[in-house]
Amino acid sequence: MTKLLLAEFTRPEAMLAAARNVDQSGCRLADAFTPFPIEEMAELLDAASTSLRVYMFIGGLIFAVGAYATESLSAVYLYPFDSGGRPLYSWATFVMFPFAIGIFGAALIGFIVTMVKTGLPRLHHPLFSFEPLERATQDRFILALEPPHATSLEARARAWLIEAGAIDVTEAET
Amino acid sequence: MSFAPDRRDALKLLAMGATAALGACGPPEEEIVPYVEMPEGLTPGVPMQFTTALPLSGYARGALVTSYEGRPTRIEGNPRHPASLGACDIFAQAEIMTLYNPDRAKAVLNEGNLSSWEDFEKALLSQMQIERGRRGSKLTILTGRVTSPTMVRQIQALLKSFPGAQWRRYEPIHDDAEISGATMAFGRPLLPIPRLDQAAVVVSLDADPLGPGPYQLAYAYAFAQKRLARKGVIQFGRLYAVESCLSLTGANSDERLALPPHLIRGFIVDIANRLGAKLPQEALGDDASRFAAAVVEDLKANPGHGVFLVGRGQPAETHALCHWINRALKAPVDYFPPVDPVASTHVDSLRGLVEDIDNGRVESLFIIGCNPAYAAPGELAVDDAIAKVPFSAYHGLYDDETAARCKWRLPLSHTLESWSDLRALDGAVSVVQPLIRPLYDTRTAHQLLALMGGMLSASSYQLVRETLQARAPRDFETHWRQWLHDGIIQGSANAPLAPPNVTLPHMDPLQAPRGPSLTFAPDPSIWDGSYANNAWLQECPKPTTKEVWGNSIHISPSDAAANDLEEGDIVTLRRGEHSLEAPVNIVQGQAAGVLGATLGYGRRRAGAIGEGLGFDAYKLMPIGTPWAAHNVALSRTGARSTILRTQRSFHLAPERREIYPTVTLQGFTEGNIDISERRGLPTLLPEWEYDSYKWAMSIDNTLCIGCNACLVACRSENNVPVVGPIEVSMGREMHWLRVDVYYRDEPTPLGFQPVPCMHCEKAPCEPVCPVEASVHDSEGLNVQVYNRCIGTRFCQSNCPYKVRRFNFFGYATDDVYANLHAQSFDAQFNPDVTVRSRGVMEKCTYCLQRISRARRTAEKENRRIAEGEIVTACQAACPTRAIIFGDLSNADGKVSQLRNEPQHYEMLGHLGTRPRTTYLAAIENPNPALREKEE
Amino acid sequence: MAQIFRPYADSVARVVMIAILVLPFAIVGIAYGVMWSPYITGQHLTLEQPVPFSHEHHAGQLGLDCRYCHTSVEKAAFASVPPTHTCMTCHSQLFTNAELLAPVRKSFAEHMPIKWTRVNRLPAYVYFDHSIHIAKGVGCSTCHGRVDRMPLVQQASPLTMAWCLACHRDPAPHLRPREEIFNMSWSPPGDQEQKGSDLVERYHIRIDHLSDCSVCHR
Amino acid sequence: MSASNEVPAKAERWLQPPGRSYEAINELVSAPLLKRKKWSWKFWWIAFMASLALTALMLVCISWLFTKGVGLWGVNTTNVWGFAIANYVWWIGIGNAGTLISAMLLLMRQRWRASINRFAEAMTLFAAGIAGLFPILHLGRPLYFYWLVPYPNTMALWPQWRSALIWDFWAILSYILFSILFWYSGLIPDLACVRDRAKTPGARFWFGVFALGWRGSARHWQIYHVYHTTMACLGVPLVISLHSVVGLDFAASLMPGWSETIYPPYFVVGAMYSGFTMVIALAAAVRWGFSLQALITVDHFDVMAKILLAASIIMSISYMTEWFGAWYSGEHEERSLVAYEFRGHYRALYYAMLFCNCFLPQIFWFRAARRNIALVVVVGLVINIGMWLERINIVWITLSHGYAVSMWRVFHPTYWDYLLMFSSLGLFALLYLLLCRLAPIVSMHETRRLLSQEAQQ
Repeated sequence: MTKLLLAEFTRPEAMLAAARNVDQSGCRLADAFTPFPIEEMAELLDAASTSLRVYMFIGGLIFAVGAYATESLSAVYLYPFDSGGRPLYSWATFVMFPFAIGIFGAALIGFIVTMVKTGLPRLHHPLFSFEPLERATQDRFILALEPPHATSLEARARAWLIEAGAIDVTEAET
Repeated sequence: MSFAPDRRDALKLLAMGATAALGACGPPEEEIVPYVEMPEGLTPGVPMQFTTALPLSGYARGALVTSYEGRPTRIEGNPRHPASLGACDIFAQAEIMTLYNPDRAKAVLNEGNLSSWEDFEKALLSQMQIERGRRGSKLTILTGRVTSPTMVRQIQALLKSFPGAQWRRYEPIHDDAEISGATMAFGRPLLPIPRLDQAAVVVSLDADPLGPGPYQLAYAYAFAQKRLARKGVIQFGRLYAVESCLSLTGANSDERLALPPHLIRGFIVDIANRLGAKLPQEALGDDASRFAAAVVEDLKANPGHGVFLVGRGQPAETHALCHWINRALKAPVDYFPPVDPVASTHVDSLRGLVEDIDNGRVESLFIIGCNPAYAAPGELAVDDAIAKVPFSAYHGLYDDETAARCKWRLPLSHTLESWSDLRALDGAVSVVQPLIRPLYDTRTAHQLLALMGGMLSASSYQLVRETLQARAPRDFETHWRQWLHDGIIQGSANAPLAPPNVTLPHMDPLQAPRGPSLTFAPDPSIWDGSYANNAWLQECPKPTTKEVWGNSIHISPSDAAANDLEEGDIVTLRRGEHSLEAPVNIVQGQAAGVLGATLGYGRRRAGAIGEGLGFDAYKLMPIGTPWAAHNVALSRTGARSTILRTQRSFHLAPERREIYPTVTLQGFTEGNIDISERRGLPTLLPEWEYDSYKWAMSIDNTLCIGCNACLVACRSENNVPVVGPIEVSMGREMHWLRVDVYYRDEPTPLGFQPVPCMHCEKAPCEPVCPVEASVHDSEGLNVQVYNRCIGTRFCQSNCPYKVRRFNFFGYATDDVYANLHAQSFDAQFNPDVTVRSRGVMEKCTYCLQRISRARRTAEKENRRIAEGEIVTACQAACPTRAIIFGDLSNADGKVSQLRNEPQHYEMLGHLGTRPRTTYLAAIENPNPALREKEE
Repeated sequence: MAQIFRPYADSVARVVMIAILVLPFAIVGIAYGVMWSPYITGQHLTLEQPVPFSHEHHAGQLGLDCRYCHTSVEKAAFASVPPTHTCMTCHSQLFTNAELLAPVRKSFAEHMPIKWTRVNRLPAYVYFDHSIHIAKGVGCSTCHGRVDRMPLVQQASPLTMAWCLACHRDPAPHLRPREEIFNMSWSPPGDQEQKGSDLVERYHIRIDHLSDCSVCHR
Repeated sequence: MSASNEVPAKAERWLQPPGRSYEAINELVSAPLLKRKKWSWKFWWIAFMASLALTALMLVCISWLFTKGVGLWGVNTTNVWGFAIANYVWWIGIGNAGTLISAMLLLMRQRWRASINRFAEAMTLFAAGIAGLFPILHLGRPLYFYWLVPYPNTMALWPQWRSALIWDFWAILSYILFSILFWYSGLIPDLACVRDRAKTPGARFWFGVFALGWRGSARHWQIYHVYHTTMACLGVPLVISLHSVVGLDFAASLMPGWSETIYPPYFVVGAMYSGFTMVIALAAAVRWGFSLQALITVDHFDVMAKILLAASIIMSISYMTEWFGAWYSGEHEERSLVAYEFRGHYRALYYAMLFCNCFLPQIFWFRAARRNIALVVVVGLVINIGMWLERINIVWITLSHGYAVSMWRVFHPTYWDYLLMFSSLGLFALLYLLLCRLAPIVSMHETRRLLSQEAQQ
């Protein structure tokens, strides 16, 4: 069980400003919940770099190579046919299928990796129990902060957040 | 996947010795039905071949019939027979379709009610009793042309016991004028047969030796002997045609002149005068006399090698004059005594019958194997006359127009079910042997005639043997076997007579008709109408117009323009009180002022296939001049219909002539051959090694006369289904092999070109197939795997030759035109070829089943397939041997040699398809004298 | 805000997503298995016959040669099932009153054929020829199995195209000398590999031609 | 809506939601899904019943087709391809535009795409699905279409990889699957939004299931954003290759008029052209039907009309290149084919095509024309008809006037051809109407982002 403070903002700029200076509140930035992606927020969370594209590239490559191998293997070794006097192995006509299937492969692997990395599907999540999060998918920008342990410090942090523009600060547990 | 009915269904049927229906959609388990007792000499699944003879207008053409387990599937020509010489015309091949036709007369009918042979026998015996009492004075037998020695013997025996009886014979496509003309010239009826292989100059005046007819195959073969141009060997004649309507002979001529019938007479008179006849000159145009002058010039340059032919449409005196000219030219013509035993003319014979009936002189009428109620000049009103006869019996294959007018309708056995004998035009006798037991309760004409003579259970077999006994009094059995084996009785042909003396006929001046003339000709596809119910023939495109499933009035472009007619406009033709309505077809090469019609359509009772198609031209046929009605009134009705064709574009733009290049004989001899061919183009694709056989085909456009024998052969051999008129109107057909005809702006077509699959080495159809249904095999065949085909049709869309055919519907099995939903048709299928289902592509396979059979035989014997061992169906049927199939890897083989001929070309070779089917360009031999003046 | 889902929903969702991925492959795999199963191929199934003819008895115990009944097997595509007459050559003398043979006698007397159930069944578009296989050294038992041990004959091989092709591409392991064709108990010798390729040579078998579509389909 | 939610408006351009608030966008888009009672569904029902009837008709057409065979259509021995292939190319063209808009415009940083990309992607999906149906319906033996897939089988057979149809099959299949992923992944945050706005348990459950538990975490957004932009990058070559492959169906042959290197690019542009016209029509319909004037503005139509204008010029150049190529090749068959286009049996269709695709769109040189939504829609539809004519001309003209003179034949469509073509529009409309009621039709998270970006300008 981790205790979190959820600070609600109405404007992304305000939230970002608060997040940039979160050290002043004594809290540690845990996460943010926003209705659209805010790139700077990811940087602040140290989540900016991701290896997703590498996975997608490799996945696409595997699909494409697999397709190309299937073509070559079946056309040259498994059942070679004289098809209109064309060569058995003809890369020029073999590239279209791997290309298309490779792109699909990349998309599929990308989706799977996205799911794995985000932990989705996560239909039941502790945070869903907390009212403010409902609007994070609509129009609120919410900072999730790990508050300091001391109760007094926590109160100060709350105050700081309100001052930074949060319209409300609530507690949540994950 | 169902390719039903498959060959095993067929096996089952026949093993049971019956074509009675078996459950087609049976349980998933298959049955094996063996024989109870195996017939001697039979191996299941191995076809046997038997000889027989098939009649066309009474004359025999020898045939070799292929039979699987007692089930005839395929008819080819008998090489020993003088009227077939190994080839086979469309009518003979299509007899298979007639044999299994479900519309055939199957049972005895009395006044339209089901009866039996026993009832008929009773009625007949009492009727014959009456006739016997009056010595047969009111008994008449009407037949078509009878050449069967047995039948002649039987009829003559009947006439002996009924001295007052009459034998009438009427053949719709008759030779009255020829016979009368010969009688006029020689004082007796003689049958002239020109030796076309010895004629350097052939002049055909409205004659059509290359067209359909009982001696077409022999004429075409002889003609081909004078159409040979190879490196080092040139045997080439020149064919002139002067005719009103474009015939096959005209289409194959080197020089052609379109003239109305009366000017053709003028033309021959002009020729005769130029040869010294001193007849009163008749009117003739400038073009025609220039043509005549050129012809005479040519004839004089080739003494003893020029021959004149006159067609049945010309009057007797023209024929007589032709005989005079031929004698004057010392033409290579043989004169034979006529085979037809009846002396009177056909029209007179039939007219006599009608008069007899009208005068009450006929009370018992037997009509055997002919259909005069339909196929006779409308003026005679034969059908009404027949209906007046108190006791009439009709013995025929179908319940047709004549049957409907007779009291008794007796089902006739098909030739393939009968023992009989027949004679060819030259008199050669063949034994007709049955290939299958009668499918229905039918009897042969011999049995009926025997019945009339009082023999209740005569056997045709015995009757025929009795007749032929005289030909080999000693050791008959050995001879009999030999005759059956050979399909002909050697030495039975008549010997040609010594050239008789000839009289110059008296030529009355002829009055030119005022209105248009309507000429009649047998239909190139259904002959006189007797093949109207044959779907193969209905869908066989007429050679020069590619019409199917109907006929039309042919009209020249100038007449069409004058009457403001377009193709498909329906016109009314009126002659006296008779009239008919028909669509017009504008035909190049038709003489101005002449309308052309073919006979055989407008059948009123023919069966499900033949009825309701086209118009009945017999209605307007005059009695006096049966082949041309003069002063016909033509008027537009305003209605239109579509003329169904399998080819719609006939003109090759000059730059497209590479499809059908032509070379003049002069150019050929001088080595000046410009067929602007681009072949052997470089390719990025690697060469493919063919290390065994390399199958290939060569087609000589010069030799192809457009007779369609190959097309019907292919259909018969390869189970190619009929699609019917509705599908043709949609632009669909299934012929694996088509015969293209192209025209130029002259009255002569460029020529004919059979187009099967090209079996391209770099086949465009193959790489586009996503499932390998279209692939090459290691012998270079472009094969189509039906069971793998999913029907994308990409192959056909990418085929530059458009030779692939798609089963848009289940033509072979579900479609009504292919089989009339009758089980009996299933027996016609070649069990060695898959019957294709709906949704698959098919095409020419070079008769793969024959290649495979030969390959298996050769491999079992550890040898290579020999040159000439494989003959494709189209090749076998071709009367001129225009199609040659063989192995390219054999450098001495015929195909390889033909590929080295200078006029050899690849169709559309510039596409880099490397076709295995290649062509020899058509060589023409125009008369330079006529060409110079034109230029 | 309340939770919409219980915790286990996460597991369900993951399983469903994995299933969406795996299912297509599983279906193909299962279908492939089914296609090779006797249910589709008919292999090893015993079919009911009008007369329970025992090959085990006739071919095995009595030692009748295959060709005594299957007369055209060396000459034609069809091995041919014997006419009733062949049965009656012996059974007019032996077991003349046996109940089992009643259909045979009935067939002979009434001249109506016995309707056997087909055991080895190929589609109509496959043109198999017994005689060429025999000529090239393929023995009966290679495809039909030990018929001499079958009381009621069964289809011994799957008769799928892949099965045919396996031998057409590499016939050597399956060939035997022509003298051994009808020997039911023949089994490949130790040096079959060598002997087989010798036979390929001796019988002029053109392997490169054998997988052409046109060999079996036309 | 609290006033504090307002975003300061500066450079207004693409979006004008009331009060420029995120909530306004949410309300505009989600109301039809959640507040059904408040919404008038009369026109929706009329359209739904009409498209349902057409879909039923399509089922009848297909059932009868499977019962009787492709002979029902006007295809003949020479013109073995007909409506089915033209319909297929036309639908796949429409099916390409959605991805082009989403992906290409995203990469080109065309922000205005935010309000139209969602329904354009849905359009892609449905159109590609319907397009994929036609080649299968067109098969002689449609049951065996799966033989194009390399799967283990007892025949030991594989597909023939040189065939453009194989490339096509896989390109379409990959494209459809790719589009599903692309469209669905874009939908997830919006589904979460609708889930969170939903009041009824049913709506919360179903939107909840498909939202996969999305909660708008910035960490997720980061991964999601990378995935989505990468998908866009992949989408562009995929869509270009897809329509190039469709072009190769023709170009990889040797028939005159087909065997041309210009075909792949020319097909891609043609696809964009016809696809955009469909997007315009749908945009107008959605805008009107769901009162989304605030999100889909006249400016959108203006800019799309400009794209049409550009495309029409490229198409015209492509046509001219074809004519020039035919002349320059020196091949008489090619030249004869161009002559046949202008003088042959189908000349009326060819002239109509030139009018629709080349001449009429020139009206968009005028700003007033571009900003008249009705006019843009009508011209767009005419162009779409013109593009269908182009496809049928491509199929018919070459097949009717190929190398084999004796086999020249004209295509006569049957009423089954027409019925199937028109009823396929019904299926498309049906799917679309259903989508409108089941999923947000405009991408809320992207419009919110756009709104925020506009606010910062």
